[in-house]
Amino acid sequence: MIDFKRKGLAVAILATVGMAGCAGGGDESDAAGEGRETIAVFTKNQTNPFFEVVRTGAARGAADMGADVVQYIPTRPDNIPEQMSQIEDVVVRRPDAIVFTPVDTQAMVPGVEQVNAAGIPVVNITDPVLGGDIVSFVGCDEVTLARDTGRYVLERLGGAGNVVILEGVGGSVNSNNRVSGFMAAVEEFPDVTLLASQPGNFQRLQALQVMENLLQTYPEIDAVLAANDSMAMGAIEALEAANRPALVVGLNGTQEAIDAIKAGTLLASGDCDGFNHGCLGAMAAVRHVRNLPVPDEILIPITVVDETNYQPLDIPLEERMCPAWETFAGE
Amino acid sequence: MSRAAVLEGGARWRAAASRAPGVAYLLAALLVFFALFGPRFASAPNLLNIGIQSSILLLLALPMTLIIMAEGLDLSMGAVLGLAGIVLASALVAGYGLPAALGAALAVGLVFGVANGLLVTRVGLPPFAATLGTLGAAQGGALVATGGQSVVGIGPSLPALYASSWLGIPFSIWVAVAAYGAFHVLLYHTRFGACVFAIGGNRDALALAGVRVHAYHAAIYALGGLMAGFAALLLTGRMNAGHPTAAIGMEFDAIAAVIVGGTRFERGYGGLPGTVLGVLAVGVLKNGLNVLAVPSSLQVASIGLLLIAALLVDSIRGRS
Amino acid sequence: MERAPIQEPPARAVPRVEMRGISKRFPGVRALDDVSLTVHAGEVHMLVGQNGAGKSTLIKVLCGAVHPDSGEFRIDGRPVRIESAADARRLGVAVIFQEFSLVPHLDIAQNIFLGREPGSRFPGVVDRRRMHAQARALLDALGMDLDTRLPAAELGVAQQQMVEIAKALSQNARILVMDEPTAALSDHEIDRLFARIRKLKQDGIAVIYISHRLREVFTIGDRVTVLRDGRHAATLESARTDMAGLVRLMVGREVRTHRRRFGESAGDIVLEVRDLEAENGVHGIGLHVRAGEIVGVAGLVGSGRTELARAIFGADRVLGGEVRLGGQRLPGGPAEAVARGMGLVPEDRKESGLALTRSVGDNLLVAALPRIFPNRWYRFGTAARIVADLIARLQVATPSPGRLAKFLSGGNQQKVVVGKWLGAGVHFYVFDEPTRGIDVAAKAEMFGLMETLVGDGAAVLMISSELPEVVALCDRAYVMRDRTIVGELDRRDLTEENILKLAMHHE
Amino acid sequence: MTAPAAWPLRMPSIGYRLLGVAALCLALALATDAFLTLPNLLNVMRQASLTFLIASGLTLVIVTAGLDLSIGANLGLSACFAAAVIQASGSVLLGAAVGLASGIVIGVMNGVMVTWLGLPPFIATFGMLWMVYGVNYWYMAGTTIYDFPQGFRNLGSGDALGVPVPVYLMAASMLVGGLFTRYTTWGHDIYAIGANREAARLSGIPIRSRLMLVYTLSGAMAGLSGIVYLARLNSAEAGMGDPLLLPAIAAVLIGGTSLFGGIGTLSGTFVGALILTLTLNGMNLLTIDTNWQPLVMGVIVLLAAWLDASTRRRAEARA
Repeated sequence: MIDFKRKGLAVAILATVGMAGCAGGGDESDAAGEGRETIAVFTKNQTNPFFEVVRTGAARGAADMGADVVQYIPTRPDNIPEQMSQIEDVVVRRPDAIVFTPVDTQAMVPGVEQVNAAGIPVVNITDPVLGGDIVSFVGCDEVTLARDTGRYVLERLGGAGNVVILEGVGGSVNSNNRVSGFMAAVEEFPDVTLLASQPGNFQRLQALQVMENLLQTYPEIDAVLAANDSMAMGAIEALEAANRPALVVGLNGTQEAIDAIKAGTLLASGDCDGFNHGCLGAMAAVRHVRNLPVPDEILIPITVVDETNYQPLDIPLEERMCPAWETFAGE
Repeated sequence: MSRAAVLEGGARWRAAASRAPGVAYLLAALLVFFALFGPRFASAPNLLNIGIQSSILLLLALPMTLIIMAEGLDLSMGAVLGLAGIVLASALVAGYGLPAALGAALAVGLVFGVANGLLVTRVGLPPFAATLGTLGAAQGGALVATGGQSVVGIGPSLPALYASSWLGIPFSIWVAVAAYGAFHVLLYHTRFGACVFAIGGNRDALALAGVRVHAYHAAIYALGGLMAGFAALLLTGRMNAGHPTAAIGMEFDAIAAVIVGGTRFERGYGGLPGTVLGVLAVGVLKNGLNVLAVPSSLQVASIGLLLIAALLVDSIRGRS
Repeated sequence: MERAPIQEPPARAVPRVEMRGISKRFPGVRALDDVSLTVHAGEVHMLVGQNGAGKSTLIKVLCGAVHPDSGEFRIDGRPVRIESAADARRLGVAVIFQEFSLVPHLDIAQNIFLGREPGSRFPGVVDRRRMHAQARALLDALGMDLDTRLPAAELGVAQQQMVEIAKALSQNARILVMDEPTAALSDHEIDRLFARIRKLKQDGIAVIYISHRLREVFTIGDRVTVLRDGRHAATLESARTDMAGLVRLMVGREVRTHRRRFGESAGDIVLEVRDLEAENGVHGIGLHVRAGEIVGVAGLVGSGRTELARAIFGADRVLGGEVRLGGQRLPGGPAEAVARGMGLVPEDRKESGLALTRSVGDNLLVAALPRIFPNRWYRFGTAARIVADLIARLQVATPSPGRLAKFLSGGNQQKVVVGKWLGAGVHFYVFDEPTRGIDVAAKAEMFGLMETLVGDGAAVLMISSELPEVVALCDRAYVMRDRTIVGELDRRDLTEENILKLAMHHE
Repeated sequence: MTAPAAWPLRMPSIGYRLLGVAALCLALALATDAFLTLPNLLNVMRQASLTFLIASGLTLVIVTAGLDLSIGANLGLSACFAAAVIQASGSVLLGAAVGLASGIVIGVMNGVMVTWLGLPPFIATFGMLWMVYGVNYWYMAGTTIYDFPQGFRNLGSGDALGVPVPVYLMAASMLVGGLFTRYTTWGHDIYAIGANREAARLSGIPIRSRLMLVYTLSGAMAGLSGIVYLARLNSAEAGMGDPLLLPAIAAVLIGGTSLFGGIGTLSGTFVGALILTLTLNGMNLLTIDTNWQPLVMGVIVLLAAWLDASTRRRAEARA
């Protein structure tokens, strides 16, 4: 369970009132000492917990190397023109390097090109951007991630049964990769029937409603393969409400998923640790600035987290430590 | 009846200043604040950035001004922009030239604009409901056509055009300036413009003047659709791709900019300069906060604060 | 008549306009019933009649704004069809409307040339310089010293009226219709206007002139047509008739100016206003009304009558002074005024008197709810009973209480507005132009109703531009000018002449 | 032509709408066996009830010719606050109270802006939407709060006597709302304000306090919906209300409430929510690509608006 060390509601309400007063207070990084590099970190939204993990990892990774981070998140979740604007604004500010998660792998290519033109190094994390020059890509192969997780659940089914797939945002590269990974796993088991593959937009509520409807259509569902943990949790809600047990797997290895694995409601979550994306992304950026070698690609190993191996991930986010650079980026 | 009958030059200026929307003062305050505290905010590249970032929104906000002055609303603009972008990109991918592709995008925009216009004037639907309906149609159309994916591989012609600049000013700013100029002439120097004022201000007077009110009224919406189609040129050029949901919600930003700029839903009150101020105020705010590296959650709240503060200034000044 | 010197004498010449057998029904009203009108070139043809007699409808038919159910038009002897405003304009009809047709945020020149803007070299683009020059010339001809770049929203009522006139004149019309053009004008402005009209006559323009000021029939008119209850009553040569004859024709057989029985001594002071000043411009207002009294407020258009009513009621913000109702000072705001027993029957009932899209029943009860249902619990049985009672008492002609208010005739709508105050148990009424736009019969009912109210001990403040009504109905009257009260006339001095003397400027 | 004793009727063309519901049901029953099953129908009722809960307060706002664009953001913030308090204190009641209170506070702030400050509702509540999201993003900092006691979760996903709990909530709020709008003078005042604000003001209706009430109710219903959604999802995150705004507006419009004010009912909004849910449910059952959903929703909104416009025109032609 996450420990919510928060300032409490009163502060929140006070802050609403005082928002205007502190709007100008964010000028921290320029005041920071000379010689400390500033890394601008771009993530897709402030609603998905995965990216909070990435941001925390990046902050930790940079801090470990004695650098500062500045976070940029579109005010509207996953908004393409807005991330483009933020890139333009950041180019003016000239950080030493950028750690970049594109909101869209295709449409953000001109953004990366703009950063290239300004001569600021870019480390691409999590989702690959399909153009421009990058120092390094830190992430994992999402097709493999989904295939391994899918394989895991289908083996637990004994290689036979009826399954459904909950897709992410229709057409997004994340969703496509993950779904094709699931599909690959399903095809490995001839006795497994894929009943349906429907989009839940990576959202819990939509997955819940889609699952409720699927439960009406199909009297027998043995397993649910969800393209992220939020949707897996939504599916579990629907299954529990209908009293129809099924094996559910998700992807991302979020804290919520780990708690659900501990509680036995979620079978497993394919994890490609977002914390390490952030850590190594920031480290790679700082290393590049310091003229230390950085490989073109750092693939974070994939773990299918289940009730046997969740412990390393089950610590509060703020207590997690970045791995040593050499752990994943050897030699 | 002993009112001052003649306005002298100076008095006209003062009258104009007194009519300036509250957002003008907020914009000035923001500029001063960011210039003082934002590193390199006042540099030429950054000011150009604000222009680039505001240009697409301005292309939507200009016709939205006319639509709102005519006591209407167009919620479909963002979705139509998205769909037109898909069409533009797909046409380029299919190997058509840029003019043909732009023509197709404009045609898509026009079709939706005309549909909005007819639904409002002929079928008599409330503009909010009519354009909410076409919003769904355009957005659904874009999603179905692409399966939610980006349309890529549009070739070099549009990106090259978008990246070009003249006299050191980027293409998109020239487009925005030209669009403003065109709309300025249209609203203040043509019969069409007088009709826009009259449709909101005194529709009966227009009808009695023998003008075909419905046609002009529908034309305002058609213009809105057309501009949404045209804005696809900039959006697609900016992303080097077409994306079905890239412009979702932009209509609300445009409406907010227009209202903050002093245009009102009643009596044909409003104008284009205020809309420019409204668009710029939001653009400057977002840019300045990025330059200051203010946390995103605070940026989100600041946008709301700006909108409400601008209206509040108007409301207080309106009372005194 | 330079244009037709070789033709037969004017009387038998082909008329410029002929309207024959025009009929028009609106929901609940027969607005025009077989009306004919013939106007010659170079003639000023007066059109008179009471409110609701059909004058405005006839004009709207002529200019294409209203389609008649039957009837035909001829212009210069040729049968024509007028289906739209554009048709009318093409045929040379220009109209100065009573309800202003100006667009608030366009300037004077744009308003004058709305829909006919002079073009420039570029298609669709207006030649503004030429437009303003032409507008300037038109205003100069009317002796108006206004900047043509001023938006209409910033003009006073008289100025708006003059712009309307300039707009009509600019159309080089062959048939010019003026609907009460002098209602808001000062003597000086009226003189200039009449000079202009005489010039138009010489140019062979046919002028149709609607007026409530019967004197104008003799100062400017050649012939006069009287309408009554939507029917043609008579057409006469101005020189061969007199004021009394016209009034007789307008009113009907009996010259029945409504006469109240006066005499009962008035009761206690119900309303007392001291030194009232409001945001809408009225200032220095002092007046009082006693129980059992009908007190009039007269003045020209723009003198601040409606503003006074709104200030007393608290509808517009009060800046200073006090309003006392039944001895207690009102805290301001309509809600408090109503709670203390004051009701306003506003001038523009469609804008602020009624909810047109709600039923008659809902409208009748809207103000009465706190009184009828003090515990806030709405009982439909009680509501239906009270509504039925009010409809019967006021004789509202409606097929059911569920009828939407917009489908009622003007008179019945006005009854509903009054009815909502009856239900609310109000004892002080402000009537602002209670007879505007309603027919003669409804008018008489309205007067009867007001008498009943004061007979039952209520007090009434009646604002009216119809001087005969003020004279006939009021115990006393206050006269307004420039947004303040300039005099009080008691029963003995209450004549139209005295009112006008106070109301007009005498510079 | 005349409808005796029908004069407080404020809902246009309910008959046609119910016909639409019936037609949808019939089509779906023919198209798929899965539709006409008790669990599925209950399922539809549950989803429609939730949509109704959000849209109910909005209905009243729109009846006054106003608008509240902040309900989605409000729902999210209320859910997050409620979630945090439940987790911190272990008290569901306290959490629900805080969630409801936060909804009410936002509603009151909207009301103050619209009435006392005289700001146009569209932009005032749009600005509020941004402010609420800002606070929520800051407060949640990208995290999710999850895992609540089963008793609380039943509020959203449980059944009682075989019927989903949200259906009871919907029925209760419809009953209370119906009584409020139909059988109290406040309700009648609200319709009067929407039909003609100036006339209502000059009839002595205290406009500001009535509008305050309506915006507060809208905020309260958003807060309540937040709690129910929290229970249903068993988790809270900052963006959870975002996808719920447009469907709520659509449900109100499909239900026949006029944006010009003065016309509309809560039962209409429920029918609107039902039509919306049935359509989406049917599309899911028939496994139609979800990309079609916005288009289909748009067409339904247009159809409903057209229905109202044409019935109104016919009524006027008859008069």
